[in-house]
Amino acid sequence: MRERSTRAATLLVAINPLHATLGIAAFWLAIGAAGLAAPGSLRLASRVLFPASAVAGLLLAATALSGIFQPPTALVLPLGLPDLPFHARLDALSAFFLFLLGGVAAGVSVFAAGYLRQGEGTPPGLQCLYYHVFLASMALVLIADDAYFFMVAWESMALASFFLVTSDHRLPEIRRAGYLYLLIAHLGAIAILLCFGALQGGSGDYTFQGMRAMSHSSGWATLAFMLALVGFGAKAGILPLHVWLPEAHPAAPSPVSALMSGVMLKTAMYGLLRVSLDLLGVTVWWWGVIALALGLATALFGVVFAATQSDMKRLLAYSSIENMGLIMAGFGLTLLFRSFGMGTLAALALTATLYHCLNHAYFKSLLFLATGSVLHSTRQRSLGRLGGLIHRMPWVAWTALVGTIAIAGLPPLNGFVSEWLLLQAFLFTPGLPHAYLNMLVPVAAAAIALAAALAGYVMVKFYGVVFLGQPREATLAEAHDAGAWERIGLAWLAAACVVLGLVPAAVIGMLDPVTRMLTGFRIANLSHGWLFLAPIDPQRASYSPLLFFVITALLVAAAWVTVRLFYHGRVRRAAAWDCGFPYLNARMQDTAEGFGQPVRQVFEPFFRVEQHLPSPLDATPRYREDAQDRLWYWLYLPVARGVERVTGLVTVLQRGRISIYLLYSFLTLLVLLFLVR
Amino acid sequence: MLEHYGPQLINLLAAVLLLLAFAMLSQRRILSLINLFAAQGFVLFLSTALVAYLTDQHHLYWSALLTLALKVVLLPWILHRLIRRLNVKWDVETLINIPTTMLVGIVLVILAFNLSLPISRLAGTMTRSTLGIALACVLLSFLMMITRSKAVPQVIGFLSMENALFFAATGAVYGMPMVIELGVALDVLVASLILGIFIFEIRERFDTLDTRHLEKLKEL
Amino acid sequence: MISLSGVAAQFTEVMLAVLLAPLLTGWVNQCRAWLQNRSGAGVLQPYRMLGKLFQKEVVLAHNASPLFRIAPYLIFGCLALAAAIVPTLDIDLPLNAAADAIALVGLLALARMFIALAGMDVGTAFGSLGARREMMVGFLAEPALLMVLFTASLISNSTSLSTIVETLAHKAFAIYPSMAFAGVAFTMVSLAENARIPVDNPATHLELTMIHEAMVLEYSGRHLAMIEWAASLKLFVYSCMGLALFFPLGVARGGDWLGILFALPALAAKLAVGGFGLALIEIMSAKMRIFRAPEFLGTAFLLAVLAMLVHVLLEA
Amino acid sequence: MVLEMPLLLAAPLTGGGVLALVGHRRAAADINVLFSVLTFLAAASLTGRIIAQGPITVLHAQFFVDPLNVFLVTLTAFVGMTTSIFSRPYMRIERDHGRVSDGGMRLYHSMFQMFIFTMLLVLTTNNLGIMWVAMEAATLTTVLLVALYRTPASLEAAWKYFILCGVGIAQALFGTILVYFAAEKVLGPGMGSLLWTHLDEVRARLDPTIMSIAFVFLLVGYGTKVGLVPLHNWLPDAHAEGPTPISAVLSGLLLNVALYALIRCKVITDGALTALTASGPGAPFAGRLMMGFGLVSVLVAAFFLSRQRDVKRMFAYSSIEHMGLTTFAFGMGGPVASFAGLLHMTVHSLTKSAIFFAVGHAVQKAGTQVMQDIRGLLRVSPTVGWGLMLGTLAILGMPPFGVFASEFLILTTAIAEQPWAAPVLVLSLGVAFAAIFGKVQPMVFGDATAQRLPHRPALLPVFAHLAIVLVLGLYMPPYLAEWYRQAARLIG
Repeated sequence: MRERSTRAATLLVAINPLHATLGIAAFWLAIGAAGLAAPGSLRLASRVLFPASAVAGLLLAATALSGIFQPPTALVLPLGLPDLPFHARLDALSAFFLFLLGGVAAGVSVFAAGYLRQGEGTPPGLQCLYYHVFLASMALVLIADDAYFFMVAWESMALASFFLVTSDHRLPEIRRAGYLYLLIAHLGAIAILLCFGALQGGSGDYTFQGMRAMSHSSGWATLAFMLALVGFGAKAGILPLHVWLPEAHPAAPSPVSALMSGVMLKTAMYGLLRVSLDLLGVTVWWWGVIALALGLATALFGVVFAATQSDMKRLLAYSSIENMGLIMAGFGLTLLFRSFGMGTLAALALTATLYHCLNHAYFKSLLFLATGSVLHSTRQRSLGRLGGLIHRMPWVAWTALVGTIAIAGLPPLNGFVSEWLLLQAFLFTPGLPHAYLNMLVPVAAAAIALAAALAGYVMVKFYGVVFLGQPREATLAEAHDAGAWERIGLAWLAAACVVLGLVPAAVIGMLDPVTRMLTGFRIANLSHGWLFLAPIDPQRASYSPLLFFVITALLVAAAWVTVRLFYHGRVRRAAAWDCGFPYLNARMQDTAEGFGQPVRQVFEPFFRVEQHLPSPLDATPRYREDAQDRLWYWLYLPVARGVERVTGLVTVLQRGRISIYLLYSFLTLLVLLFLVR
Repeated sequence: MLEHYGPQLINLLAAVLLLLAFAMLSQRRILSLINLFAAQGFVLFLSTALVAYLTDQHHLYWSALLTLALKVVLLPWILHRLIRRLNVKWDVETLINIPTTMLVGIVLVILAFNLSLPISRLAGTMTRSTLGIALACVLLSFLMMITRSKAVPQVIGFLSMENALFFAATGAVYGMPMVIELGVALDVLVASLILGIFIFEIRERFDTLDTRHLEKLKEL
Repeated sequence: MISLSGVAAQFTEVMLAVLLAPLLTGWVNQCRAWLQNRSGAGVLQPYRMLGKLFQKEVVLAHNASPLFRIAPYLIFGCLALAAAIVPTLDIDLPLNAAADAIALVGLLALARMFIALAGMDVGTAFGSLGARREMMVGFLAEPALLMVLFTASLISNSTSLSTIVETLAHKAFAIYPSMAFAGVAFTMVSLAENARIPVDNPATHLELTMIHEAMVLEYSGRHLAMIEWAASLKLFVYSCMGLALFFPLGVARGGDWLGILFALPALAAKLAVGGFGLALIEIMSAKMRIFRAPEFLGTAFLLAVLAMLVHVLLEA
Repeated sequence: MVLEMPLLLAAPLTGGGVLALVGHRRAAADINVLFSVLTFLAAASLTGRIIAQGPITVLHAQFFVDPLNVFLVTLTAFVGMTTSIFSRPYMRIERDHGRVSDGGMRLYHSMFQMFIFTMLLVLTTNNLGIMWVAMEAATLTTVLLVALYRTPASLEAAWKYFILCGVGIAQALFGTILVYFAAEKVLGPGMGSLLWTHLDEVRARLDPTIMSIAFVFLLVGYGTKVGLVPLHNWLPDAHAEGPTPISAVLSGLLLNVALYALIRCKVITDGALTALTASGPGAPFAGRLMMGFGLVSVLVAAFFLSRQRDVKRMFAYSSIEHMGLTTFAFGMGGPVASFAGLLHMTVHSLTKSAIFFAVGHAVQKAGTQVMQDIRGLLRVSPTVGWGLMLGTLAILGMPPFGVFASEFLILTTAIAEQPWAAPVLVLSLGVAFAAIFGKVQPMVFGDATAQRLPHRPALLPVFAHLAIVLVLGLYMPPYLAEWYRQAARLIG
């Protein structure tokens, strides 16, 4: 892989990857402007602009790939504040995330070319503008090298995605979702801003270079880290700032959900890594514990809620929360190892984290796009009204199957690799020089295993209810498969999932420069050939998905061939047997709620359940039960009420009586005069 | 001889001014309120003229005359016409009862004196002690504006505050430069004219001059 | 690292597993029969059943998708590979480098996922019910199994099964209290995973109780045969895993055919005893309500985590 | 002798006179625009001169132009011009609706010019006394405009505005007298001792006690006009009840100018006090007071926001919030914070006036100022809708608009230098965002209620302002940056 990638590098070394990235970002902005030029024209947007941006995405991925293996390059743009022009810099970390962005964006843009419709709230040209500003700002976030540039790009990203989320703004709930999203994003942004303020420590030097050079006292460092955790955590959907995510992702058009879930959440991880592993010199061990605990809590919370959803996009959104939790846990582990100076293990944990970022980007956007196709051809989002689509839309169904296996963390696809690496990292923790942590960690590993297993449950529910069984609505009969553009997008992402799963050694070769940059170490994998994944040494653990896959395939084939060889292949079609029950119909299948019921029972305390049981005399009995998020009632509503109360107190100041107003200024005067004396 | 008694005379006038301020604070009838205001203006005129004579600063004569014209003649006349046109004969009822107001006033005077001590220690002028009194007058008329609920008394309070400021200027620094005196005077004049207009408008719209009816704009 | 003898051993092991798995199932059923004072159908009954099913034609529901038809072969393939990974006769197995303990668990999970999806494919009430219950068992049993394997791998500092078994079998003859916890947990898990009483009853078609059977109701002919075969393979794999982890005596050191020749009877004996034990457990316990299953498996999970903690506290 | 200077002041003055004669003829609006343009041209050329040859004093040092006030002069002239352009159709519509009488129109146009004149006078004069006179005059000119509609509400608002600001300004006069009193000891009697330039030279020798007491009075006086809590009560009423162009200039210009006066006084006071207590970097007395008032204003205004029903009232409170933020920045002092404060003054006045323009049209379309009844502006008129949306996002500190740049600098400096203030700022900004955006979003998006209008709205000013603010957020021309730096150096 090293050879191949260096060959790629030599091929692309002619252009400086940083310039290329800036160019592509500019190109995306230009596409957006072009879309704005002809807001109403669907043909222009879908036939010209979006395919073009997909190509740009591919180029970005290629340049970023070459950039990973090149030394960092920096340049200063003639924009920004007078004493603080925009600094841009591209090092291995940025390059890796740019690679992620480019690859996913290519697939999503192609899909969007086929997905765009007339008359869905916002005109296509405007959507094109938002979409490409969104892409460009994400690229800029990744190459920003000073606080101001970073914040500008960061907030533009939030803004663009907000407009995309509310692109069908006639529906009040969508407006509400967008409002919640932007509010939390803004609060997070303020936290990040303050974090940078703490990092520059009054030196007035806002460049990342200056922050790196500074030595922070552990107090300031902790403050900065906590602010970063809050700020980026809000964007990553980490507990308890996750509430916007299950609202905003379903509200957005599916390609946007795919980008938000696949890439935007990762930019939050990028920021966290950048601040805590690059800008901050010091690491305090309990930061790691906090991040780990938050991550695990988020992962379990997310997956448990995903299991009880009945809207397919909400389900995926909650599953994104789960995956971000896993990533955050890996990040926490990295911090732990790093703070105890166990470089190689830190590198291992970091590798797992980054690998999972990459995987999640691909399979989650794949699944969101699949739901998009389903949504367009059936106009249904509720799992209770879908089913049996594998017959009507095979393309979507089979690509979605790939995504499903991948996200369930099953071999031989990519989801498994990162979870494998993560568990490996956990198995090393007993080496930590800290008794309590040693005991804590098995529990953490157990939590991760549980989350992974539950993810399998969730995905079986998702796939089984949407694509298998009998159609639950008559209208599903005329559901049509995805169009050509959409198929290309789906296929691209599915292929990526397979490749990432089958050649992990190559991917780790790509991650190597990043881990070396951030932790100073690399995991000793490449010495064992490209076929085997053996992060520490083969005695300790090794895994070869390719071999694994080939042999499974061989065994399956062998079984099939032998059966076919020795026995006849007679098949008869008949009505379903169903224990001889004659009046089988679609409503007898499990509903989504029914499928989630065991989880709801086992994890009772997670939920705030509202049940509505019909009376026995009810002619048309309706049974309703919805499980809500307790945090909403424990955190958000109290805060809102608090603000209300304070407002009530404040408004006493403005009661309309002029004498009182005069009294205020009189008293102010007297008080100040007292102060002076 | 006048030179000799000059400072005492000025202090005497200052005391009278303070007395008038208290009188206005405690005054219930609006007509006499206006008269008191005129009296205040007159005392102001006297003191200014005296200071002018003692320190032979010529521009102070001008401002003394200005005071006489504006604050003793013009403004009281306007106010008289105003209340005749609006035929408001009523007593001025206060938001806080008079004795309390007086007590607060005394506290304010003490505060003002304490506050002006360090300043007047620096003041090289013979009229050093007047600054404290001026400040006291400012605060007292402020208090008056707070305690009165009707529009006209508030206006009078506003104008008497202007007087006190003027007195401070003459007392402490032998008056501000002429240009500024003129500017201030002009502002005061225009202000009182506009206030007159407003009082008519308010009377017309709300058919009362009680500012307690001007409480529609507020936060709920 | 890939030696010819290794490949040979690997091949023999897979073949043996595939061929002998139904025998084990038959043996367990026979033991049950004896313990219930029945003269059972004989240990070869599973082979007869499979033979019969293979000759029968396949009856497919109208809306069965291709997935439904592929699933049996996939499941069979997965379990055959699982059987190949677990070191039963010999330690030096090439595939051990390809897949370690975690991969093994993943493999089993993959099989479970496909069987559950197949169960939901036709869209009958029974199918989806069975799938749901199977996944419910899965999401608790899987982490428990993983924890059991982790305990072992913490002891041997490796997740590669052969290294684990080698450590346990040959290197250090130590008493591992953690393994005791792990053993109990593993027994409970394997009962649940193999659709055994008290979690499931392989011999029922009663809606209230069945899990595995409910999923495969729609299968017939060779598909059903593959599924059943895979099921007995699963039992075989779990038994071998248990034996390898907890009674690793007699497993060959690798390479030498004598060792394997000696290991074969040892394995047979251990399987026979193990099967008898399973039958004993089954007849001595009653089928529990399906809603009790989470508690049962939760206990197993906690025991497994406890095993790890015990290891960290006492042995590390 | 500099020619721009007299032209700058003469243009609006004569404009006021002429318009008083022209009265309510249709031409009045155009003449208004004409004179505003003249003023702006004068200001622009004056700026050019300052950039070329640095600070200048005119007319026996009675007038003084340095980087600090020249950019405010330009800003004032510019916003005055755009406002006059905006008010051309706006006031016509108001008149067609019969809300304004002919006399009203006459009053409006001439008083508008007079107001601009007083603003420019406050900015350019070098004499603290004249500054006071002009500030009072500014109140007098605007108070009649606030009461333009002659409705009970507008009268009430105007009355409060007048009384509160009048009393406040009176305090400022006392403060000015004290300053004179202190200066006279050093510079001797006469006009000379009220000239800011002279005071600035000798500020270290002024008596600290008197200066601190004087500053208290000046703070209460000019602070009332800046709208610092708890002296702010007149502000929301006046903004909500006056005609929208007036709300725009009040928010965009008057508050700035009052703050400018306060800054001038602060410079001298701190000069005198630092001479007294050479207490290193920690902001001295005046600075601390300003920080305190700034924070209180930000916090209280933010909480006020979340209960508003009237759109203009809401944005008035937002002005209080931003003025508080600026005051806080100047209170902190130091090159970065002062720079940020100046930048914030600029972008706030541009953005806020743009918002008021958009709001004005929105209100005319919907026929009400109550926010629940204004819905789906995007459907009625996309330009107005987008103007309001973008303006709101800008004022809420969303990049890449310039407001974000200043808030960025203020916040980052605050947490580094005054960490205790950071939580307050975060809380306030969060609450303010939730309140304003939550109310504006449904006004712009969603389904429509309002209807179309006869006159085409003049949206050029809105987008011109927003464009400038946008540019300032992404790229600041070097000479502008140089201005700001010099001004920040003056403020210290």
